[in-house]
Amino acid sequence: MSLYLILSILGALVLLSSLGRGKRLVVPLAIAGLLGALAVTGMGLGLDHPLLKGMAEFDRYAVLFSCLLLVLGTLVVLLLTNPNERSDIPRVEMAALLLFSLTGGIMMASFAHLVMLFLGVEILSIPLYILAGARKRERAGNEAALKYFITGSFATGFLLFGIALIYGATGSFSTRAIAAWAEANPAVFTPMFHLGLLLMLVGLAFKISAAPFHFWAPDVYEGSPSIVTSFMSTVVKVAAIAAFYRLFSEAFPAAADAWSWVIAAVAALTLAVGNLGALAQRSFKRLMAYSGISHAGFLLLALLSVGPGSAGALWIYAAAYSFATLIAFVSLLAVEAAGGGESLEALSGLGRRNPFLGVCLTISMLSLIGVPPLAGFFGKLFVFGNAVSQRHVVLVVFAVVMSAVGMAYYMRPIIQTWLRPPAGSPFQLSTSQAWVLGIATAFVVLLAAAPVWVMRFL
Amino acid sequence: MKNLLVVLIPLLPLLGFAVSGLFGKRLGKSATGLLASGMVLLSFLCAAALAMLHFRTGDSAIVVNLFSWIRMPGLSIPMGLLVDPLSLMMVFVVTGIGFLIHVYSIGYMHDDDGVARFFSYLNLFTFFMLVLVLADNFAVLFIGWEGVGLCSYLLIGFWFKNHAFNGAAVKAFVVNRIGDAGFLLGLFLMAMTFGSLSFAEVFSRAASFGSGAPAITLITLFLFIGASGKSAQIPLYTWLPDAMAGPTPVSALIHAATMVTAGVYLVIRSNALYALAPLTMAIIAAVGLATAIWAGLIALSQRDIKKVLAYSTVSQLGFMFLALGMGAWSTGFFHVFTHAFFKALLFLGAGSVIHALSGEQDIRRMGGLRKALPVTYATMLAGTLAIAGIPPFAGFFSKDEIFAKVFEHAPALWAIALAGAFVTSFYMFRLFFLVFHGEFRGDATAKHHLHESPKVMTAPLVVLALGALGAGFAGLPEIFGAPHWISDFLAPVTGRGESHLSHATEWMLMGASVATGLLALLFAWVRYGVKGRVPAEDASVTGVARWSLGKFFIDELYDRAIVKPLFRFSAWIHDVLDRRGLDGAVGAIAGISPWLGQQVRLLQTGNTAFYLFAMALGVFLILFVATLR
Amino acid sequence: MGPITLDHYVFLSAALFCLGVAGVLIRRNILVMFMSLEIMLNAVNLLLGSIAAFRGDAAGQVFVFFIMLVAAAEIAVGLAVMVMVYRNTGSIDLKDLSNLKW
Amino acid sequence: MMSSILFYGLSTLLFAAALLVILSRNPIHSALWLVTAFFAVAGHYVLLNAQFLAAVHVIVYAGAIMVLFLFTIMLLNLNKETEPQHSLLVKLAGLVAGGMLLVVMVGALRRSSAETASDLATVHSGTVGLVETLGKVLFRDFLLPFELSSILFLAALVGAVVLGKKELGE
Repeated sequence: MSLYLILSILGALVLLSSLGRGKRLVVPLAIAGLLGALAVTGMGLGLDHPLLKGMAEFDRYAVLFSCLLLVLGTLVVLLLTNPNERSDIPRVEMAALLLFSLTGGIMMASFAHLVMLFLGVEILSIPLYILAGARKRERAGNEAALKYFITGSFATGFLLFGIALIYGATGSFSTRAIAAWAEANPAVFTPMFHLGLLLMLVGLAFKISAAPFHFWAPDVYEGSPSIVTSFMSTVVKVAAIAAFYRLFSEAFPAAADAWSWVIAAVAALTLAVGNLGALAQRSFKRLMAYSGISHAGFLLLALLSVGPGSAGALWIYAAAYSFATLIAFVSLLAVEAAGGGESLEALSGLGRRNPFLGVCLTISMLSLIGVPPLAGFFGKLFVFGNAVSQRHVVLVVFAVVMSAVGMAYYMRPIIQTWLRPPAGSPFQLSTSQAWVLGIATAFVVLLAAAPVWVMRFL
Repeated sequence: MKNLLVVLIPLLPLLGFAVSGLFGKRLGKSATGLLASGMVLLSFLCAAALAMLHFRTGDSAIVVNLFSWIRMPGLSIPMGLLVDPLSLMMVFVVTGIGFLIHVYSIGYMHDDDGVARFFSYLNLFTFFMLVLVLADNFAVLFIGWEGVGLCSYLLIGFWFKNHAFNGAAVKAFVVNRIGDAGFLLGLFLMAMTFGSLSFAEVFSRAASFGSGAPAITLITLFLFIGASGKSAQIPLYTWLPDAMAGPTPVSALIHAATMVTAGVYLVIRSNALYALAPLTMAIIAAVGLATAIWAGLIALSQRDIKKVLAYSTVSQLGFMFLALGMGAWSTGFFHVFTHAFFKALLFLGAGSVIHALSGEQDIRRMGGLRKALPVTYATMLAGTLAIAGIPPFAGFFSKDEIFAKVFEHAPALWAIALAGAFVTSFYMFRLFFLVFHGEFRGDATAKHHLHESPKVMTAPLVVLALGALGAGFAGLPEIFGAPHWISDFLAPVTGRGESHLSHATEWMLMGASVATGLLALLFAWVRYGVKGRVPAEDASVTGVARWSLGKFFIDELYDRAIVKPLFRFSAWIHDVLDRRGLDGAVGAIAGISPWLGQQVRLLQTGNTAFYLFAMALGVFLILFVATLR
Repeated sequence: MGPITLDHYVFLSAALFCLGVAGVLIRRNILVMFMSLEIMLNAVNLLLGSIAAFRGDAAGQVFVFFIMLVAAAEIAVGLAVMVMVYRNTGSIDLKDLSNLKW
Repeated sequence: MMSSILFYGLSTLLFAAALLVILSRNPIHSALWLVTAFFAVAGHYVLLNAQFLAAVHVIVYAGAIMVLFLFTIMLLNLNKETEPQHSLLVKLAGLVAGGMLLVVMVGALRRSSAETASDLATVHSGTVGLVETLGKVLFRDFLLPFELSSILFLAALVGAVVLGKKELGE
């Protein structure tokens, strides 16, 4: 409860600050508020409240994912201080919209009732439909916003129809009541329940950009301003997978037979599309978009093995992925600011133009590959390990092969960075970029020590 | 004290990496080189001190648990280091030979701009290699395994800066990852089956499964896939010749002496598992023997000095696996040990030659170098004699022991292996005579430039040559009455192999292999030393014209009946099977991915209507299959 | 004609939903696509409303309010995006917006 | 009997109107058919004894959303048949896709009839659809989402303004 309050009030305050002369205070205010929210969440202050009425539940899963979302959100907002980000939307509104979107993400991580899930998805998405088109006068931005909006609303339609059918079958929107119903009627799930479940799956698969519902992602990622893309590929992905896992582990565990094969098929397809698609990319930004798709596939593997330890595995994977991805996007922002484009060639000689950035980017790519002892390795280790223990051996073999393919394209930025002549003169990072890079890299490296703690906490 | 020493062994090169990586530019070239070499030497000294302090009294193992790394229900993995005779020997090989190669690199890389980067990578590689051999469980071993792969890649690509990142490099990478994927699957299965990844626990729990248990067979097979990727066995060997693009010291350190033997080390380390999986052992022996012959045949017709050595390495690794397939663990390791000396020597010698010729690697443009490069000549001779298995050089003892073990199990395989030894000796002496004897075949400017390498490069060559001469005495055959030092030392890890061969048989075997080696030497001498043939004509058909001139008939008969077909076969294997067949099959997996990627990319038409249609189709398919189920 | 049951409503809304889906698929005019999306949402509303009525549970009807609310917010944003696109391109044909690809 | 006739009548109207929405070539016609469809849905709500829902539905959809649509059409002067004639194939493909989806859904749901029929046969005639009941549920159980939905509106508001407004000097 306290978290929702803080974030909504913070968003409103940020908007209000555009009135007087508070514009310069926007980012500091937002950061302070987010850190406050993080502290409150971390200490568990007033998270549960009678007014929640079973709509949301701040269990340990929700707390852990909320913290991750808040940290990611803080880092993205911190990037807003850069003056050179091209955008036609004023910074105040951007900050406010990001905060609203973040609130939606937290709703998705903590829902216990389908209305909260639905509202969360919408509150997460609607600000992003707007932010995707933040470069109002560029056709690419226009196109990104419109594509995102149409495909997103289309997917929401399926999600809603699914919710309605689930309600029809079980008579309730509460995850607990739905699980109880499924428990009580184990032999035959009514077709209505079955259909509803699958349609909800489709709606959420869209949000994490799983194939064949992924087509929007590369185009929208490319057309949006990089800072918005960094938000989409981290916060949105984490929130969506958190909601996905929460829904299927809390509401539908008894019906696993009905959905696990779909997840397996979607995961396999997603892995293939993401990894193979990335192989053929020339733009770093699009490459990261396909990378996001491929990691959606890996994340889905965690969903397949719902059980003890799988939530922890999911968290570690999501955290490793999103911090590494954030580093990649900060690199992109910095290179763009230094006059480079979005192509891979723009990264060439980055190690000599700015060694710190080069090292961070390399660590990020290595973590995305899954090289030990970085965080990405542990994510893959636990996710694969859980999936193997649930007898999904064939799928894991496929995933391992696909991660081998992944290595081929993640090496390309590293090669550009270190083995190519510099594409320009050395440049400085802005203070905020340096901070974000430092923090995110620290997480990528230090999360390797976290698995024990996370597993014990969950 | 001893724990500190154990930790220092890998930590010192890591420190070297950090310092030379961070401050290399400021330190200057020679200081960085000295620092990097010094760290490896210190590491070696730590290992030596450890050996002095603890392994003379009969202690068999030291385990150091640094911290608990992964702890989850049902599986806990400490970050632990293990020093036992096997890992100690490996540490000696890695740091000892590694040190010499570091020193050599100071001279070899002297004119390069990226010296600091080079040495920091080398030190990082040494660190990961030490982690690999010192690991006390499979998870830590895997860290080292991945780390050495990464460093290997960085070092191969060291001189790649101005070339396009090509498909071959991607291929080499994917091939390696196929092996790693196998390894990883093996780890998962192991964790599932035994609930642990620590060597001690896995091996003790495996004992209760009994011989031939499917789980163990599967695990060992997966581990072997990993091993054959790293150690370049059929069908995953194609990356190694390609890796020769890197600087020569890298080839010597990584692709000859240390990293490629990691697969052999893995199998020896897991010998308790492999002993329970007869099927896997048979496969290993078959793959090893096939690789040994196959790569040897290919080496026959190579014209690039480093490619010859690369195929030779693949072939020698095949012999090692052949030994392991026979269950002769300490024998396999013995060959790893001697091979490290003479193959590092050969590569460094080749490097010295290349250095003298300002980068020329084609043996057709060498020749007669023995006068200009006396030290290199002498040391290369030692290395060539060693690999050819001429007593008393190191290769003789280890190879002979392998052959004895093979004969004991399967005389038919022994005959094939002997043929392999003949080929080995022949292509090595072919290389040797072509490079050092006859007339110089390069142009005048190159001839003018010929010079012996500086002391900093020749000194390691001399040390290694002494090793190639003396390393074999660490494992004298039983019939000489001396103790087999290596086998005794490794006994706590590998157990003691019993030999059932009579002395007469052993003498016979020894004689046969020496005779084979000398025969090949003779052939090579006649063909390349006396007649001064140049490989350009090896596979050419126009040799018929020469034949009609009425030369020595027997020689021509031999030439036509044996040598030419052999060369043709070799060339054919290389061109058709190797490049198009096997390489194609492995490459197909890698090659098809970019093509598929292109298809996926083209699917992204930019047309939102199509996206929506695809989504609807996805929903339809899911629901359709769901109703059918 | 028998009595009207919940099934009738389920089939009616399923049909309406699919009609909306078809509309989104066959039209390229952004405005009409938005209208088709509204038809899809109305199908959901109708389904929820009827289930609530047959079950005698008010929660379903309250959920419909939330969907209406979201639909209104969504369509406002959607139309704003469309207006922005129209200003730049002078077209509301989806075909004219396919530059981002591959 | 009466309710059956009404149901089928309204359903036919609803379906025809929706079909015309997606088939009309002039956006204005589509919009007008959409209004018709909305009223047909409202009729269904009344039939389901959900009068308040029907009222809200008319206000929100016909009152707000439709006005927004029509306003945009007028603002951008879009009441032309701008859309080029698509090949029959595209339309056919779309209709077939929608049709197949329908077939699958109905096929899946058909089997549920027997199970749901028994206890969900009739509309509850009670007080479910009354303002009082709905208000109590909305402001007691659904208070949190209700409050949070204000964020949604705020976001949409801000978004529509920043996207829609013309920049200075444009």
